[in-house]
Amino acid sequence: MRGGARIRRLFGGRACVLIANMAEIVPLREAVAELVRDGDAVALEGFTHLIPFAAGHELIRQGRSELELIRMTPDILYDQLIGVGACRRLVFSYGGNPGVGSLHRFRDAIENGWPRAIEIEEHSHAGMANRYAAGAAHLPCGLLRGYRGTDLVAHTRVAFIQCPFTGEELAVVPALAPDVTVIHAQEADRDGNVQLWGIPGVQKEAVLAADRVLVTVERIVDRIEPRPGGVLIPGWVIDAVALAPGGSQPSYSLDITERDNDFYMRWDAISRDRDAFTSWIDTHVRGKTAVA
Amino acid sequence: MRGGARIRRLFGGRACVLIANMAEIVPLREAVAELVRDGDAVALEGFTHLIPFAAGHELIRQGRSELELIRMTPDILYDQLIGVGACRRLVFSYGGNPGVGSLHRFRDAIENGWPRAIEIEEHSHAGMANRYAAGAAHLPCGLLRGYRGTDLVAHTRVAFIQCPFTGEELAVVPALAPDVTVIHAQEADRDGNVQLWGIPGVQKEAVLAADRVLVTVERIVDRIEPRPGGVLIPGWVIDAVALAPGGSQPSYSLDITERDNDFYMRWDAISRDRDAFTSWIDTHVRGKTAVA
Amino acid sequence: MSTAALSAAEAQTVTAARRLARARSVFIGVGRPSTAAILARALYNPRLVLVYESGTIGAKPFHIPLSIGDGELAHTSDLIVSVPEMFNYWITPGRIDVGCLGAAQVDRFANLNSTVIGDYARPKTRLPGAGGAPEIAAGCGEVVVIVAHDRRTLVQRLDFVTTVGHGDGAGARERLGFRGAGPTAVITELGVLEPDPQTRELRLTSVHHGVEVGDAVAATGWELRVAEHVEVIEPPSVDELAALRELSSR
Amino acid sequence: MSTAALSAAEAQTVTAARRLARARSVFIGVGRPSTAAILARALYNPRLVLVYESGTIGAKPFHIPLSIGDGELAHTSDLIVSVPEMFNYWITPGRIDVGCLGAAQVDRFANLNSTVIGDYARPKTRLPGAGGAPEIAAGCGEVVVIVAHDRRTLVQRLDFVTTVGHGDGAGARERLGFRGAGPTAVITELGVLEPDPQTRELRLTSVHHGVEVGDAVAATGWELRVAEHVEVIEPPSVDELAALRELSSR
Repeated sequence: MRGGARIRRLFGGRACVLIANMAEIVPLREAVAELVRDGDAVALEGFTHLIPFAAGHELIRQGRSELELIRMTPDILYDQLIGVGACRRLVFSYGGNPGVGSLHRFRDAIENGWPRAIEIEEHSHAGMANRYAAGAAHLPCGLLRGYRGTDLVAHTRVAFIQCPFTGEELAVVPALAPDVTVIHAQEADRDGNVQLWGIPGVQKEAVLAADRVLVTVERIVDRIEPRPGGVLIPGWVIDAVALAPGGSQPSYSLDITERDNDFYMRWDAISRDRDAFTSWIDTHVRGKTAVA
Repeated sequence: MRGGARIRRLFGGRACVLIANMAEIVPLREAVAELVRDGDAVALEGFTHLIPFAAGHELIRQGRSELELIRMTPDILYDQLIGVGACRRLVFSYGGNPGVGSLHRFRDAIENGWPRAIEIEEHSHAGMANRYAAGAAHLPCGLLRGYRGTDLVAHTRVAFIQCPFTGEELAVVPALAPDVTVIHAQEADRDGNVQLWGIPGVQKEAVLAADRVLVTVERIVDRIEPRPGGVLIPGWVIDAVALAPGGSQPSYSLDITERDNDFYMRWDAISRDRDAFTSWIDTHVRGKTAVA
Repeated sequence: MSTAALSAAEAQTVTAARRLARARSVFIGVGRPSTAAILARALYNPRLVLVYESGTIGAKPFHIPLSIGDGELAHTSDLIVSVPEMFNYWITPGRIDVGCLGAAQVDRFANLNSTVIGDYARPKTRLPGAGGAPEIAAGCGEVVVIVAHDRRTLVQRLDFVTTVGHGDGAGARERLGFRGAGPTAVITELGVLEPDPQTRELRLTSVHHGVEVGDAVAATGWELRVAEHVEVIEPPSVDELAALRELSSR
Repeated sequence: MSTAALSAAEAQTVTAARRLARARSVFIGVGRPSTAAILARALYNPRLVLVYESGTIGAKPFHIPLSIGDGELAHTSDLIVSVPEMFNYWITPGRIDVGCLGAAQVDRFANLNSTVIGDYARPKTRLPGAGGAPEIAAGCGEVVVIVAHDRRTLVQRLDFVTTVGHGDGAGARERLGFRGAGPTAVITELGVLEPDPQTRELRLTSVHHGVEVGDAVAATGWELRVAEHVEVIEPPSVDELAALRELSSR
């Protein structure tokens, strides 16, 4: 049960709303405060495109801690969350700065335990994608051809079963069920129905797998006009929508903002040094307030 | 390996084409003649919308026999194929005339063995959908929560496994891998790339699960403009595209033709009587030629 | 508005529609369930999300559709999904509040048969089969069954268990790992049967205006239990009936 | 066109591009594989379908993308699919002819490590991890590995088997149930290593113009076998080099 019923409980609102087939539109600060708790398993998804940086920065500003961070590609956003020590455990499949190289805060945490040691659970992309898909189906596990022969088997959560019809050995991965999923999209209407387009990644699955859902958007529109390649997510599976123009930068929102490739390259130097990193966070994250 | 390579072999064509990333556009008669053989397992899919009637009628005209017919909802099209005796075995999940009642030829075959007895294998919609999805993934089987407690278990192909992580018992269904899948779509470009929109059913999965693929289309366009809700299927996973305007009637092709609800109602009387049925087929199918 | 007398079917449809007054979403096939859901949306519950098996979520049909995949459903829906997505991401996980189902046979635990009358291998009547029913009944928040009230339909023993309602009674759904509450009402043209909270066996809990309890009991193929207080269902109001007839005439 | 001397990296990229002259589709990450594929499409194979992990199928980038999800890939692709669909419906079933992969370490059977240098629990260098590599290597028609040629990269023993190439040699892939042919070439800036048809162990089969066989052997961390006839790779033509440099300058 998501959407209306929950959000009324969380945010108050009208006294007697039995039917509330919509997500609440709330300021980002309030949405993060209500929906994300210390210790939660949180997935901020977006595959290169539409990464929810504004929401992630709000997590840092509000000092969320002990998070289990779930994401296929940790990217700069999780490098930042790891670097400030918000992460207790990381579940992922590719921890690099795309096209640039290492994620230095991710490496520093794993190699040197700075600012704290983190637990890791890593998968292949195919494994993570099927874990989200199983979560979206509320199945306990997902089936795929994968992992066999690799050292991942000894270091992660994967089991093998035999196909009852052919005898072939197949991999089974446990479903992902985040406490909260956060995604960024191009637009929502006033009922909290959401549309995103361009590279859709695993966002729909991450939303449907989660217990609570926050969507930040570039804009609120009166009426959603479905687009080619548009992924539509009805407001009744979302708890809160928050306006956050530019909220996926330095990632991008197709047709609205551009990927800031220069920043991805500059991040290498900023993140390489602990002090430079901390100073950047103080200035550019802690020193700012949430949009909208 | 589908698309180019195969189609060159099947239809001849230029002498030395090593790279042929496209489907061949051929007349429907020729496409059916080359791609569908007696005894094949054939899926003609389309969930209420975009049912490939023109191709099915061409199967009747060419006298294909001993077919294993696979389809979630047999609908009038399979009632016709069963009625002419082309079907040896039927795999399905709902054999009714939507909104009208029985499929009389389907019933007559099962209840009375007319014009021949047919083998049946039936599933739930969820089971069939997951069988196609497993086929599209080239997995041997698919996993779902279903079938438990029903008499289907004793009468169809389903097994149960325990989730290695939670112990929950889950249903496993064998993948579908038709020899040939036939679908109807609104349009293709000259390279055989296809777009359909509206209710997408299970067509994409049925195409990707099959060994050979034929797509009939309402029109050939110079360039496909992606549409909201458009499902794009690249020509290189298709063997042949055939022009068949109106080819989904009495079903429909959204935005181009309308569902002929009157015919669905009239079919009840036509199909109730063996002679009336045969006479209808002789006049309206055997007595006509393939479009285009 | 037509001034024809209220028919039993109309009373049945309005009763089903009222049942959807507070639902967020309803999964419907064609026929009376579809009519009831469209009526509920028009009269009591404008935000009711209509979900059809064909993949249309949030359809807003003006006409009663003949098939679950009519073009109007596609044109008016909030989103359209593939059949695998419909079952895997929407129905089975329990995202739909109410599933409306019909059947050829219903037993005292609201299990349903839509597969076959007679022996499976040599059927007297071959019915359409399962369709989406087993997973809809397992997954939806609750199930409302809409069927004819006669001894051919409400039977002592199903010829085939297509869809599990309450299995063999209390605890059966839990043992099978089902999520939803299962059938909460069987709505007929004579009244409403609801499962006993303890045993899960169906009891007659209300009758339509003008129907005798004894008529309903006599038209049931098993010894139908009757609730201590059988309510008489408020007959359709002038507005309800007008809306239903106007809708049916479109 | 720049008149700078041919670099080893340029020879490597052009060699990889030529390898794609007859492929129908190629799965690529960013960096040299992406440059090679874009070059192949421009020079030899206009119908080559470029598939990026982000979900873009049939992308036609004008610029070399920095990330696998750049907007230009989305805008120019034939279709864009979700990540689950990409792996389940396109990669694992073997619909892509060639998968191009990089790695931090490669062993003599073309197994790959992109996870960790040193001990897994206390790594010397933590690398990004598996990403799509294991399933790409298992599923694609064949795999082309593009890596640096030095003893740190071409190692006697991997610190971690992220991706299976030819496992422990002949028959390993078949025992694991893999579909594709596995790595058919390891392309370095010194030359090309290809698996021995019998043993599946990598052998040096060709060197770039101006590279001595002994240099390649010396730069390999295991006792590299050398084919009976080592070919010298045709150096990039004026047109190839001009196209590569023009592409890189965009």
